[in-house]
Amino acid sequence: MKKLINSADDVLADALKGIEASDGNVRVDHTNRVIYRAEAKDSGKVAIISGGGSGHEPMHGGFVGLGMLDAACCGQVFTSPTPDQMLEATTTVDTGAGVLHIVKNYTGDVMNFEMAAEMAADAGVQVETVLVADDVAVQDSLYTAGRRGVGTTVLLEKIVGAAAEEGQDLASVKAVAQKVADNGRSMGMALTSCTVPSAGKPTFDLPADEMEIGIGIHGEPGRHREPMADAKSIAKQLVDPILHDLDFTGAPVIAMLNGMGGTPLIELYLMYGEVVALLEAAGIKIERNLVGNYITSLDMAGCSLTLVKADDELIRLWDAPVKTAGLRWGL
Amino acid sequence: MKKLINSADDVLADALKGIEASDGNVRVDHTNRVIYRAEAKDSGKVAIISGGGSGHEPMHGGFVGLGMLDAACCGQVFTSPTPDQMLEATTTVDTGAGVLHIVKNYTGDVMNFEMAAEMAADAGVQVETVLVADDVAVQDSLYTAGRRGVGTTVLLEKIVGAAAEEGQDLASVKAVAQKVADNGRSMGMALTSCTVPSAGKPTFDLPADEMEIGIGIHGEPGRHREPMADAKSIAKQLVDPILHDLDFTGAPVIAMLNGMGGTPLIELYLMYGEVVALLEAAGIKIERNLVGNYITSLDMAGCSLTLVKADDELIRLWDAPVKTAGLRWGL
Amino acid sequence: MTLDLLADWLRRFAAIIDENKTYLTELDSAIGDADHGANMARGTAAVVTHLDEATTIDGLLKKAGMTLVSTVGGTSGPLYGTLLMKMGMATGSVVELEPDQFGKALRAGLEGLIARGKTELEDKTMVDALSPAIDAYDAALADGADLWDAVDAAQQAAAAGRDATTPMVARKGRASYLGERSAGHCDPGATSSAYLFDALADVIGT
Amino acid sequence: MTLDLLADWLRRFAAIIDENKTYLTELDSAIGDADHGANMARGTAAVVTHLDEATTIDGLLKKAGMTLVSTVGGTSGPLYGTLLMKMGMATGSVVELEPDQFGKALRAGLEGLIARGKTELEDKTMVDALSPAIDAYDAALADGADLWDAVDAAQQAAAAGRDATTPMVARKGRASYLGERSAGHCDPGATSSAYLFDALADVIGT
Ligand SMILES: Nc1ncnc2c1ncn2[C@@H]1O[C@H](COP(=O)(O)OP(=O)(O)O)[C@@H](O)[C@H]1O
Ligand SMILES: Nc1ncnc2c1ncn2[C@@H]1O[C@H](COP(=O)(O)OP(=O)(O)O)[C@@H](O)[C@H]1O
Ligand SMILES: [Mg+2]
Ligand SMILES: [Mg+2]
Ligand SMILES: [Mg+2]
Ligand SMILES: [Mg+2]
Repeated sequence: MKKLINSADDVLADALKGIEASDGNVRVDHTNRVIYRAEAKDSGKVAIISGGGSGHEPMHGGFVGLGMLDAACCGQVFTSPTPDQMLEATTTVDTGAGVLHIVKNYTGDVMNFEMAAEMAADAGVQVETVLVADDVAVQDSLYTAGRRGVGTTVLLEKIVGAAAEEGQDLASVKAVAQKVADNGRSMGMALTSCTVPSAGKPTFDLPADEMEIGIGIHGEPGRHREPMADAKSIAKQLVDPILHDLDFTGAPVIAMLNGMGGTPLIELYLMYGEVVALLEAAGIKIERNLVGNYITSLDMAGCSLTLVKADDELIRLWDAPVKTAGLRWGL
Repeated sequence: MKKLINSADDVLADALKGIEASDGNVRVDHTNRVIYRAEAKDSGKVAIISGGGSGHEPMHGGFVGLGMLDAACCGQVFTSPTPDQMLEATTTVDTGAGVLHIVKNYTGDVMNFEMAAEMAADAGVQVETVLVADDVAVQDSLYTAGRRGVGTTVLLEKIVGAAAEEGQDLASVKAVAQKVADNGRSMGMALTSCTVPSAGKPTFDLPADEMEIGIGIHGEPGRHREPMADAKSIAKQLVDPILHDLDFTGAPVIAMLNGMGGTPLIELYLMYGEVVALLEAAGIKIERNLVGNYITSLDMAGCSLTLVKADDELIRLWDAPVKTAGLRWGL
Repeated sequence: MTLDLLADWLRRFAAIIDENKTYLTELDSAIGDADHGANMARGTAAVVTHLDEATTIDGLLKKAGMTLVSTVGGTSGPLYGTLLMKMGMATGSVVELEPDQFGKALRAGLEGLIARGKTELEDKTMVDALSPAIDAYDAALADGADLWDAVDAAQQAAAAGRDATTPMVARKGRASYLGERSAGHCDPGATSSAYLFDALADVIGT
Repeated sequence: MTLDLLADWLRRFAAIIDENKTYLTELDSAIGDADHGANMARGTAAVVTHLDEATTIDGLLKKAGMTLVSTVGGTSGPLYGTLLMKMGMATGSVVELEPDQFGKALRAGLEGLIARGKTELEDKTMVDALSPAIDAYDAALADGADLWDAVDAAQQAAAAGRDATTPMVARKGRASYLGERSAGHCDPGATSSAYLFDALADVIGT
């Protein structure tokens, strides 16, 4: 394992120092490993927090700032943060208007956020939770932990951040969040595994002529393996299951072609070109898009596609100003 | 080799389709493989073009847009573009106020841009050239092709773009460019080689316990190899030769901690933290910074550090609005 | 079961986890995300630093549970944390437990864990080791066994339960995303749960 | 040297490059950026598509040079392009060249290339193959050799010049960044330049 780290145990603590030094939008509570907005939000506005294991940067810490998150709770690499961190963040960011927890549907995240929400309620903070479960690779959600929360989380954090920023109350912010969660779908694939620092070697072996289809964001193996193929075929393998799951025609769509961390941008652009061609052929109109590394899996090579079926309101909120390390416009 | 491509020969052409589809700031001339601003600059303003081999994305195409480049000429992967492309771009973007060519000091780029400048002069366009040669890894520039142009290029394109946007004339835009070029220094390192699609395998082998110090951006081997070390020691290996080469104290400094394409963002943040600690100890004040993938080498893992010794004017131009896929603020 | 013995139990658990953290992470690499060893080692090491503070059994168990919750994260943090916290809540403020009281505490802990994890048997989780172990413990006591024999029965049942997870198709947690591909791998959480009873047997045996 | 023979020469050059493009890229991987084979194959293939259009030797060479400049890019595009363009400028609008006229054209091309690349001998570049080859050609003619023998001498000198680049430390181009580490590797550009004379010998020999 070759990584730019000091030791496997210190990855998160050391990275937080660099985040604090580089990102003027945030301040860092190193004890609780929470990244907060540098300037707290106006009193009376709903606050928004998220969190999860580290190794997915820029998510979530890179999305803290005006128009997006108020705080991000950082777990160890690929490990959900703890309820204490979430409680601390929740009570700190609450301006009196309540707090929305954005939770990706992984067992660990769900349980830790659940405990935190119970504790926050005890502490008198109004908490609502939105669960993102957008990964169409998980087919049979009855006999599993349900669909994983992946790419839609990024788009949701942006949109919901804008709703909170414009002063919508907790119920309506939660409704916007639910709308995005209900209308977002993702599908990912990997060319390589990633290497968790404390494990010291790749989570799984992937032969030089195979790829893993239906990968999550924790370096866990995907749904099945198949022989390596060209970009056109891979694009089809991402697009088809998403379109099969939800009808995206007749609405403005927000698309994200996301890199897993180890894939060069030129390949992501190339894949986006292939995806757009397929979507256009299916009569789907992409109104907004992101191409780049937004929700990553350490050094994994591969990509994921996320589509959110939007409406005028969601597009308006998408276009609202945002000022974070990971997403910025209008400011 | 596993890559998200259709065929090695089509990488650039296919990627250009994706860039065109995703980036609203640009339009693409597929025949000449030139990326232009979607809306041409106001007449009477100096135009700025750059270009180079592909595989360094977001540089240069991702820096085309308001406040930065007017056009980027895209070569094949790691191969300088041709004079025809540059001539076409130069004559297209000229508004009558002349064109600045930003050229990285690689023999191929220099010669092709030289031929293009000769041809453009014949065609009656006023052309000035700034050469970026900031790579302190190349020590003995008398007996080499001179220092390579690397990270400073990104910061220079931003700053010079702002100077042109505010209406400075060609001589003064060129002077700003030269000031940045003179005051920028970079140093890079690699944990792995990259794989050029047409070569199909890594350019060089790097054993699991070694790293390459003084790497350029073309996947060419660096200056020397040594045993793998921790982030703190690597940071020192980047910082020391830069500070040895130029005194950065007493001036506002712009820093970029750049990823080579295959390095996760969490490691880049971690490295930035180590670099900042060393610079602070040396009495250097970082006023602005970038951490992320800005000038990459395909899928290479590793990073580079760039420091530009700025002044109030350069900081003002840095802060001016910019709207490109790769850098965006104020708009 | 004295306060000291319980503290020794958790100390021994931490030691076994630490010895086997690479193995646990390997198991989690195959059907998860390669962090179970690091998670459990971090959490149990933190638990050990607080063991001397406790003056009552419920204090010891609750503090240990809370420490796991606040240091482990992931899936195992809330689950192991709940197990110990609910055990503590069930014992009351005492310094010694009869074997059957210990059994009731274990049962309460297990029920808390199951409620938190919404798990059933044969979901291929730690419950598949914990549940048969606690059943065996209770059954042994009901048959008139002493503490040592009951713990011995529990240890064997935990190991058998752990081994039985190998052919199972996971229906909970991260491994469930693998569907059929999760079969053929032993569950990391069931493995660490079996260590809990190995640790108990070790400290009771000595 | 007829127009047809020169066209055959460039056709044969393209064929040799295509056969050896993997090898050229391997050489460029060791001390460069792994694209010399792809660059030269792309350029020479484009040159071939225009060879039938030419009606004069200068037209043929200038078009071939311009095609290389506009399709190769990198370092070798402008250099090989200049070589052929300057050759064309030196021949005038003819359909046949005497051996000494061809030698003068080669010399003019080389001088153009050197001026563009600002290279000296022993910089470990294509010049280290081209320059001795053209010297040998001229010397052979001066000694009264016929075209075949002069080309044969040039081919041998080019090969020797190419081989002589192996121990050299590069002082120009990308390989120069390697400093001492560039020694021990044959220069890719010198290798493709030697193919130019291999191609010439092939078409003259037939
Ligand atoms: N719903 C659940 N109930 C009980 N145990 C579970 C559940 N989901 C997962 N587990 C257990 O958790 C273990 C994984 O723990 P760990 O690797 O620490 O967390 P994570 O899966 O979040 O990375 C699994 O091996 C399994 O035994
Ligand atoms: N200044 C120069 N003059 C002449 N030849 C040069 C010069 N610099 C480099 N070369 C030649 O160019 C070859 C590399 O060409 P190529 O790989 O196509 O371009 P690049 O180095 O831009 O990738 C080298 O092997 C060398 O022979
Ligand atoms: Mg985990
Ligand atoms: Mg090249
Ligand atoms: Mg795990
Ligand atoms: Mg090359």
